[in-house]
Formats: sequence, C-alpha cells, structure tokens
Amino acid sequence: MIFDATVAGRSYRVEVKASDARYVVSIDGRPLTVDWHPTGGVFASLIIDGQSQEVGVARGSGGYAVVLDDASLLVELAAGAAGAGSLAKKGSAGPAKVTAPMPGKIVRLLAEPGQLVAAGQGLVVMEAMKMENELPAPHAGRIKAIEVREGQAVETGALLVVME
Amino acid sequence: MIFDATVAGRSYRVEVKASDARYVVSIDGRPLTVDWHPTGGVFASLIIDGQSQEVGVARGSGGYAVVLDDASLLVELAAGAAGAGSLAKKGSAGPAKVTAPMPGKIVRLLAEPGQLVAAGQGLVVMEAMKMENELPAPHAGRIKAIEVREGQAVETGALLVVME
Amino acid sequence: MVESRFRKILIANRGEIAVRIIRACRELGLGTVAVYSEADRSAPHVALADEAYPVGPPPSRDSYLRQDRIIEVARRSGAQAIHPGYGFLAENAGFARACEEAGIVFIGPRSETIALMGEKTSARRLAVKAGVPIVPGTLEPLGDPSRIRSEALRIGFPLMLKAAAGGGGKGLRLVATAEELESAAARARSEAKSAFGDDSIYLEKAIERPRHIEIQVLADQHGNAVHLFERECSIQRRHQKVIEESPSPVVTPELRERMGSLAVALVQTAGYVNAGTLEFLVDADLNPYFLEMNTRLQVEHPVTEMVTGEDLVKLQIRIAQGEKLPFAQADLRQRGHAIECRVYAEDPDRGFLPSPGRIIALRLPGGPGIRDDSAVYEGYEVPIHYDPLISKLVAHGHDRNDALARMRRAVSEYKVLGIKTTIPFFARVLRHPDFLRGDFDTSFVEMALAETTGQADGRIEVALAAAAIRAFLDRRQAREPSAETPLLASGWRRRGWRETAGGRL
Amino acid sequence: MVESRFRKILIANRGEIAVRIIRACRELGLGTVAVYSEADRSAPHVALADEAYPVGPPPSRDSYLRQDRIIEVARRSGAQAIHPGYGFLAENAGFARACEEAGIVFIGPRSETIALMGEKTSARRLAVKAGVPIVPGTLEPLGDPSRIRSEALRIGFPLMLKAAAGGGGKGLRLVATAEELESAAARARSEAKSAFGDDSIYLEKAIERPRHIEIQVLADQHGNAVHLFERECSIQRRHQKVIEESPSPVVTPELRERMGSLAVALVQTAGYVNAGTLEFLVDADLNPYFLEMNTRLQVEHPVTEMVTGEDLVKLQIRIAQGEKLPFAQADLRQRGHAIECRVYAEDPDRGFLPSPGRIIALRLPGGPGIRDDSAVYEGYEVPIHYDPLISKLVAHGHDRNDALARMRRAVSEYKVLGIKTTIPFFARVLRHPDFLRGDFDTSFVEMALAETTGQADGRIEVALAAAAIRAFLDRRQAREPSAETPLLASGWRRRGWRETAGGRL
Repeated sequence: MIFDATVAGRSYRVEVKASDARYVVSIDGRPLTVDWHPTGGVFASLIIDGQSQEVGVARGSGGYAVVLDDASLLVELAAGAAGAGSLAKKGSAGPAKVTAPMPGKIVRLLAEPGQLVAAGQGLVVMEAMKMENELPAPHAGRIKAIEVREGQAVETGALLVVME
Repeated sequence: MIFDATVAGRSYRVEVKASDARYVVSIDGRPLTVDWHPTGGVFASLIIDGQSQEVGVARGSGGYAVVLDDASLLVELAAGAAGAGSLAKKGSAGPAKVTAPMPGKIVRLLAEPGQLVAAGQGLVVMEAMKMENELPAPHAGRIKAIEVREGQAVETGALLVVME
Repeated sequence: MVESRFRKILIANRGEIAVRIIRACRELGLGTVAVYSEADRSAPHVALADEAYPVGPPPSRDSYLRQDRIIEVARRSGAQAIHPGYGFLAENAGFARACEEAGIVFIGPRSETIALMGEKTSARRLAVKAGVPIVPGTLEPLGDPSRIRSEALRIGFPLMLKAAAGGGGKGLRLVATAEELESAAARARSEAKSAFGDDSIYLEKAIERPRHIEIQVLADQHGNAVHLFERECSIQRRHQKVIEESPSPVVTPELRERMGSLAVALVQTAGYVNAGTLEFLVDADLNPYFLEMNTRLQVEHPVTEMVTGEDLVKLQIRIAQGEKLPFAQADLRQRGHAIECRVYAEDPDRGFLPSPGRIIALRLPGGPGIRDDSAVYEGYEVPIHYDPLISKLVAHGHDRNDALARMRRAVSEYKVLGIKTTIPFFARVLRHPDFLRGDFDTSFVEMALAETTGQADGRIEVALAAAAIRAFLDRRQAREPSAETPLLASGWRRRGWRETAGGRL
Repeated sequence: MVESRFRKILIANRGEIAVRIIRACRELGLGTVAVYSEADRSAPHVALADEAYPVGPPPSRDSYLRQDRIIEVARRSGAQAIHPGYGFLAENAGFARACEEAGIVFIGPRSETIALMGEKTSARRLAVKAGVPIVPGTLEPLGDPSRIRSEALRIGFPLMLKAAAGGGGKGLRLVATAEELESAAARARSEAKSAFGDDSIYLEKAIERPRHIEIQVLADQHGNAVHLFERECSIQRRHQKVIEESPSPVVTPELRERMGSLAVALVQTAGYVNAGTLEFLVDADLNPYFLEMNTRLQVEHPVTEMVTGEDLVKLQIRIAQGEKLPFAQADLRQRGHAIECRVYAEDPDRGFLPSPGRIIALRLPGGPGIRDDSAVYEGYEVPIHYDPLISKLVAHGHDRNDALARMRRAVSEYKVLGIKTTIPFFARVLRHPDFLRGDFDTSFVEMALAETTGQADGRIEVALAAAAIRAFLDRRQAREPSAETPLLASGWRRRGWRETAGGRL
C-alpha cells in the first residue's frame, strides 16, 4: 500500500508491506523493518532495529495524530498512485478563508465586509475556556464576507471570514 | 425489557424502561430512577436519588461483571418472560463436572477413572503464574472420566474430570 | 471560634480541584456532595462524590456561580460546610456572607477578610500597617484621569496599571512611557469594569526582570499562624502560572526566613483564618515586594504539600472545624524539591490557543515521586465552558535536579490524543538550559517559545511509519470485515484481535 | 572498587519491577535495554525501554533465565551493567559470576556474597559470628533422617523445616509433634530438591504468633553501610507478603535502633555491597531473630522510599558504579508512614487462585500521597507464565491512620475489569479492626478471610441496575445498528455516542 504523506511541512512517499510478523515501511525508498504490536486502544509498541518506541495513533480531522514521547505530530496521508509526482499540491491561491481554530463562541467582530485590513490585523474575537482569542488576517487585503454573527457558537473549522 | 438476574446467589426480576433522560429500573417490583451517563469505555456514572456511583460493567463469560468502589460482582442475566415463575433453575443433579477455573497447565493427575474419591479430595493439579493449585472433588463419588492429560494446556472452563 | 465536627461537605467547584477536595474529605471520613452544570454530567468530580446534584446550564454564571442554588443543595443534602476550591466563588465575600447567614460553614476566611484582601489597595494599606514592603505606587483606588497622570509622573516609568477590585492579570497593563499612559489607563479601566464591575485602578512601579515568588500560610481560629515556605511561580504565560516549584532556586535561607516572617505578620494583622498565599515580586537584588494575597487554596498547593509532607486541604477543613493548627513553625521543614506542571488543554504551538474536545486516548505517568491530580479519563470530553486545566502533574525529588529529572521522565510517559495539551511544551522547557540553571524571570515562556521550535527529526520517521501502518490496518480491515458483528460494549476487544492478526499475516 | 560511569543498563526482568528500574535509569540519564520472552512482546517494560530484544519462548527457563542470551544481548547492545530486579536471576551467584567474567557489572553483591547468603545455614553461621541472634535450630544443612530426628528432639516442637539452598517459602513445613516429623521431612526434602536441586534442610524452633519484620540496608564498595529502618511484612498469604508498611506498629525506637545495628553488623561482617534486606521474626516479647538475607531489591522497597525520601534503585546503580553512599546513618529519618498493597491477578474469594487474562478496563488511583508502580494497561493480557503481581500500590501519610485512610481511598478508586485482583480483599483488610489497631501476626490473612465474606447489600441493587441498563443498551444497539460502519480504530467513539444517545431517548 502506498501513501503520500505530509508531516511537519514536508512530503514523503511511504509504502507499507506486511511481511511475516513485521511490516516493511519504505520512506522515500528507504526501507525500515518495523515490529508493530498493539498495546491497548490506539497505542502500539514499535521496535525498529532494536529501538523501542510506544506511539499513540488516532485518525482525526486532517490526518493521523501520532503521539510519541515528548512530541505530537500530525501526519496527513493520501492513497498514493503507483508513479511518482502525483502528489496533489495544496492550492495557496484563491480567496483566503479564516476558519475557527477551536470550538467556541464568537464574542466580537472587528472588521466588516468591504474593509481593507493589514496582515495580522484582528478580524474576530472568539471565546473558549474562559479565554478570548483574536483571530488575525492571514495577509493584507479586503474583507469579502463575514460568515458569523456575534454570540454565535461555532465548531472547529467553521468558516468565519472570507478575504478577497 | 425484562431480565431474570442472579447475583451473589440470589435471583431477582429486573425490568428496565428508558424514560426521558433516565432509566426506570424495577427490581422485584421496586422502582429506581437511574440517571446513567457513560464515563469512558465500560464505565458509567449512576445517580440514583442524588447518590452517585461510578461502575464498570463488562459482559464476559457467565454474565455481566460489575465493578464498584471496593467490590466486584457478577450479575447473570437472562431475558425474562412476561409472567413470573419462569426462571430456569440451575440443575444441580446429574454428573458433576470439574472444569478449569483459570487458564493454565495440567501438572499432575491425582485420580483415575473408576476411582472412588472423598469430597474435597484433590483430583488435578494445575499450574498458572508460577503457582500450583489442587482442584478438589465437589462431592464424594466415583470418577467417570478424566478428560485431560499431564502437561496439557487448558483454557478457563475446559472440562477436566467427570464424576458419576 | 466555631467548633463543629463536619460529617458532610459540599464542594462548590468542578474539575481537578473538586476531585482533590473530594479525596481529602474521603480520607477524613467525610461525606461529599458535588454540584454540576449541564455540561458536567460526565465529569469525574460527579462520579467520585457520594452525592451529586445539578445546579444549572453550562455557563458558570448560571451554575457554578449560582450562590442561591448551591446553598440550597447544601441545605437539602445536609452538608455542614462548603469548600469553594479556587476560582468561581472562592474569593467572593458575598458568598461567604451568605453561607454564614445560612448557618453553613464557608471553608475559608471570614467574609470581611475576603473583602479586605479582595480590594487590592486596602490590602496594600494593610501591608504597610504590618510593616511589609510593597511595590512603590498608589495606596488608594484611582478613577480620575488627571489624578492617575499626576501619580504616574510621581512614581516614574515604566509602571504597571492594575485593577483595584481584583487580581489574576485582568486589567493589567505595562506602561513604558508617559505618552502611552492615557490610552493604556482607558483600556485598563474598561477591562476592570467588565471583569469586576468597578473601573478603579492603582499604579505600581514596574520591577525589572521580576521573579514571582509566593509564601503559603495557614492560620487557625485561635490566633496561630505559620508559613509553609515559598513557591517559585515565575514561569507564566498570559500572566498565568504554568510551572511552579519549591524551594525557589534563588531564595536564600535568609530571604526565606524574612519573607515567611513578613507573611505571618500580615496574616496576623489581618486576623486571617484559613490557608492563604501572599504573592511577592522579588527583584534582581532579592528585595521582596508584597503584591497581593489570595484568600484561598492555590492551584499549585501540591508543590508545598510534597516538600512539607502536609495536606493543605485537610488542614483547611480542620481549621474550619475550629481545630488548632497541629504544629508550630519550628515543626515544619522543607524536604527535597517539588515541581508542578499545569497540564492545560491548550496548543502551545499556536500561542496556547484553547483546545477543548474529546480525549481519545490517555496514558498517565506513575512510579516514584510522581503525583497526578487530574480530572479526565479516556473518552472524556473537555468542555469549552471552563478553565482549560486538566491535570496538575507534580514531581518530588531529592533536590532540584532530581525533581526535574523525574518530571522529564513523567512528562515523556504522559500521552494524550484527541486534544492538544501543554505536555510537549513542558518537555522543551524542562530541557532549556536557562530553566535548568534556575535562571529565568516572568518573561521566560515567550522567550523560550521563540527559541525552541521544530520537532526532532528522528521522530518524523517513526511518526510516518506509525501512521502508515495504522492506515494500512484500517484499510485492510475495511476491505475484510470480520464475521463477528461489533455490537456490544466490547468494541475495543474486537479491534485488539484484528490488529494482532494483521501483524501476523 | 569498580569506578565506571554507566551509559546504558540492561534490565534482566519483566513486569512492574522492570518498569521501576527503567524509570530510575531514565531519571539518571542512562539508556535502557529490555529483554522479553515471546509472551511479553506487548508488555509495558518493552514499550518503555529505549531498546528491546527477544530472548526466547514464554517459559522463564527458556527466556528470562537464559543467562547466555541475556549476556549476549548486553554485549551486543553495549550495556555496561545488568540490573536483575528480583526473582529470576537476582540471587543467582552463577549469573553474577558470568557477568563478572563477561566484563559486565552485575548490579548486586559480589557472586561469593550471593552464594554465602543463598545457602541459608551459612548465612545463619555468619549471623552467629556477627553477634546477631538467630532462631534456635541447626547451623548445618541436614540430609540424614536420623540426624534430623535427633536435632528435632533437641530443639523441641513445634518446629519449622526449611530448605537450606533457598528461601521464599519453598520446602517450608511446620511440624507440631514428633509423630509428624518423618513424613514432613520427606516432603520438605522432596520439595527442596525440585525447587533448588538440593534436598538438604535445616531446623528452626517455631516462634509463637511471630511478626515478620525486615530491615533495609545499603552498603557501598568503600566499606560504608547504613540501614533504612524497618518494614512490617506480617500480612501474608501462602508465606508471601501482600501488605507491607513502615514504620512497624510494634517496633519501638529502641528495637528499631537494635535491629538496625544488628543488620549493619551482619552486612559489614559479610563484606556486603548493594541494597539488601535482613528478614527477622519478632516474637511477642519483641525479641528479634534473624531469618535470612535477601541480596537484592525487595518488592516492597517503595515503602522505605516513601518514608526516607531516598530512591533505592538509583542508589543501587550509584553503588555499582563505585560511588560512595551520599549520606551517613545520622542523615536518615523516617518521615510519616507508608503502606504498600500488592495488587495480584488472583481471586481472593477463591483462595487467591491465579486469574490471568485480558484487562478489559482499568481505572488507576491518583492524587496526594499515592504511588502506583504498575505494569499493565487497558487491553493488556496478563500472561499465565509469570508472577501474578500487576501493581504495587503505595500510600504515604502523616501517620499510620492517615496512610491507611489514603490507601482506603486509593483502593476504592482502583478498578479493574476482565481479571480478578486482590483489590476487594484490600478494601476488607483496610477496615478490619485488628489491622487498624496494628494487632496482627503472620496468620492474619487466613483468619480475616474466614471472618469477612459477603458483599454489602446496598451494592447489589446498584450492580443489578448497572448490569440491566448495560444489557438493555446492548440489545437495543443490536436491533438498531447505526448507519455508520465501525471500521476504524475509533471504535470507542462510536460506542460513546450511541450510549449517550440511548440515554436521551
């Protein structure tokens, strides 16, 4: 099985084969022999060349969250095509969308449609867990639409503001 | 839903009805209003008349294991008929069977087919977790059959000895 | 001098502190009554208490701040006393008074003392009376802009603006120059107004590279008061503590003795009764300045419990029952070193943004010298309505290095999936050379975050392998569903078997 | 006098003690190498270590006792030292010698000392030489039945027969009268033969209502030795400890001082190096009699760690590195009271029958004064091949009552489903009036079990309601399968939602 994987901003091609009681995982062509054994729930013990690690792996929105000792990484996986160069690059063009980074309540709107804003300028104040957080404009530009109203409760990922 | 329940050697008729956000559980006709809320995995918080308890409930062989603070109980449940008196009594007649109370290894056989044994006399020695345990005859009588051999590994509930 | 044996206590709080207090009550043989909002029916404090009653909808003002309902639950359930924990009603003089009037013991100081210390300038005046040095500044609440300006010019810049009616970083402003004063004062007063309903502020000279060090005190109804040494609380984000330790790496025996004596003097001048904490700023020359007093249990109280061997919650309860302190100052000793990390449901990589949600998986640390005061379980949904603190992780060791080593070890064992937490942040701080040397002030977190980013590269490979194998198993399982239908509560078991089988193909 | 800094240590053990040692190494900054049998691939010690290597099939003799393979793993992985834990190879003089010959440090005493103390009659002779009182009996290993008979008549009845070549209750027989002697001796010798490959035994006069009290010692390679006070270990089942505490409720300051001095004298006479434990019987008149010495870490070492604040495993490692003890006798103090409950996978309602199997659900206790040294997780399969100890639960408090209250509280929080454990048994013992008074001897467990059976009636109702609601939900779920197909590792989540929905119908 082949995956196109992205982690910490870099992309990798990862292939997994089951082999006896092991897995052979090739990362950009470099093979690792992984002895994987479940250790309760989403946890697993991995032994690679004698080096032992326990990891928790859970599929969530946006990919697989992997928790290791002292660190937490998000791995995005897509079923890879057989050939190379098939990675769908993420579009960075088009109108910028500001989405809710957490569930919470919209406390205040700091901008309105048509307004010109500077990069980093606050657009929306959200509240969660007794804290108010200002969500900034990702770049300078004009506000195209505000998709929420003050007092509204929103989930993670909800569209808040569209910029031209 | 009606159940015939047995716990700690006594039998009860238990009826469960979902009612709003609660359950009404009638035990031998006496109703309890139970506020039940899952608290992770097999655990649940029960509030009955303001009294709070956290229990773990897991279906296993022989019934539902219920773990409360400081205690662990096995509740056997059978779907009850609508009328009373339909409890299937456990047969205590017929040939007695000695079964393995735990997984382990048969270390020694202490009796043989045809032999007369006294109540409590050791029949089989099993080993598990570095300990040897002697399994006694449930009552006096003649050994009808020995179903295992020395050195054999057995699971919980495996038939070891049949007595006449 | 109430002398009354409690049999049952209501805990007017939630989360880890409610769990902490229920445990103390249980160890004392006392019955416990929990209250909960509609968002907290599945919270651990509800499951752990002997009794539990709902008090309203999720927002705090409709539930945990509803004094009338809480007192009514105490009455109905027959609780003789209410422990407020911290936050919510813990420093609300009106609630303490309402308890007193209802004939229920409020486990805390008398309502007048709460009011006296709650108004920060009256606390400053009291400190002056008790001979305790305060940060130079004003002694009265100020509202008039011209008065604020003239006082500011007298004190000099940089200076701090603070809300007179309450603490906790609300309405706080650092003003570097006279030009910034007017607008900063306006914002500070507006924040104070919305947080405390009172827009008066006071001024304090800004201390350079300050350390935040506090003294724990205990005082009974018989006039006895002791201090339980210091806690170092300089590691803060958003003016809130994230790591605390005791002893402080900079406090000398002389300074400890001096700060302890000052704290006891203030407590006795105030006629204070209960556990309490005096917050000080300590400047680079080790001069202490009294900041404010918290008339309640502190989040970081376990640090003091670990080094002194005392149980502060049990002592609060015994004091409220009218008992005398069971020890004198000379009986108290610091033993070893303790450190606390506050595990918050926050994303340290995104400016400590809140991260409520469901905890998919949880591995708690254990073993020698580790104490975990948590209030979550696997499957628990951390609600959006309350403080993001999910656990206080505490390590105790022979000395500071030993305690830090144990904390590093415990942090590496602590695994949470489903929400972001401050755990990876602690892993970084606990390896930061300045922190290891004990060389830090209240600006440490911002500085350290800016320095240390990025993940160790060796982990990327392991994470890729782990995610890819999990995805491989998920997909194979989807294509080859087992004959067994996954109907019952034993869903986990099914999964375990499948994966094992998968690994053996 | 080896002076060598370790960088990596191999742990030749499994279960909670391997986890305990890995934690100590990690806190010291040392790399860790685990070994595991085929039955232990998913054991916590494997997941926790930095490196892990298989050493053979499930039976101990084919894996954890395979000296050759373990030393080979140490060589290959570059470990400078091997920590044996307890059990397995911990008191095997041959293994210690093999390590010495392979140039690997065995973290324990020299092989000669292990041999000297392992042969129980030579340990008795050494005690006599050091002026330490022993239980009256024989000083030489005996094999000849007529010699056994004549010695028995000299000592008088009742008396104990014990295997000379090893301890731990194997080959132990209490003989009440001369008539029983012959067959008892035959059985004891046969058991000794099969356990230790040596059928010689020795005789000890039986002490009436004995308490089992032991002294912890530490001795470095430079001739320094200290004791770390006593542990009370009288609560036993099958001659194995289940509850230990320190201080002992019966040991007076004078007796503590005396037993401690005797222990240090014996250690110094033996030229002993390492942590070690001297077991004593104490009779009703508080006379101590030396029984035997364990030349290794003890299961119950956390009790001593909690009251002294020292870390015995780290000290073992430092001693093995050639370091001097970092303290003298006068620096050591007992602070508060600690108690340990050994959580076994056993069914206390069926004579402590082993109960291996899968742990379906697990809730561990936490909070103040509680230490959990466990080696299990939710979903872990406790194997049938090894010792049933799954966790050491330890409570520390101000005094004995406080420690017992904390332990009762922790035991009530500790929930295990899927296997039977000794937890409900501890709940009963911790409420038994004789135990609370400290009035018990080594026969306590049998007596207490006979007395206290049956479940509190109030719980029956709750258990019935809980089981019935769960069955109701299971059946309803079976009839109305959700549209969502439960394919992935997030199975728990599905269940959580369903039940919540069910509860709201």
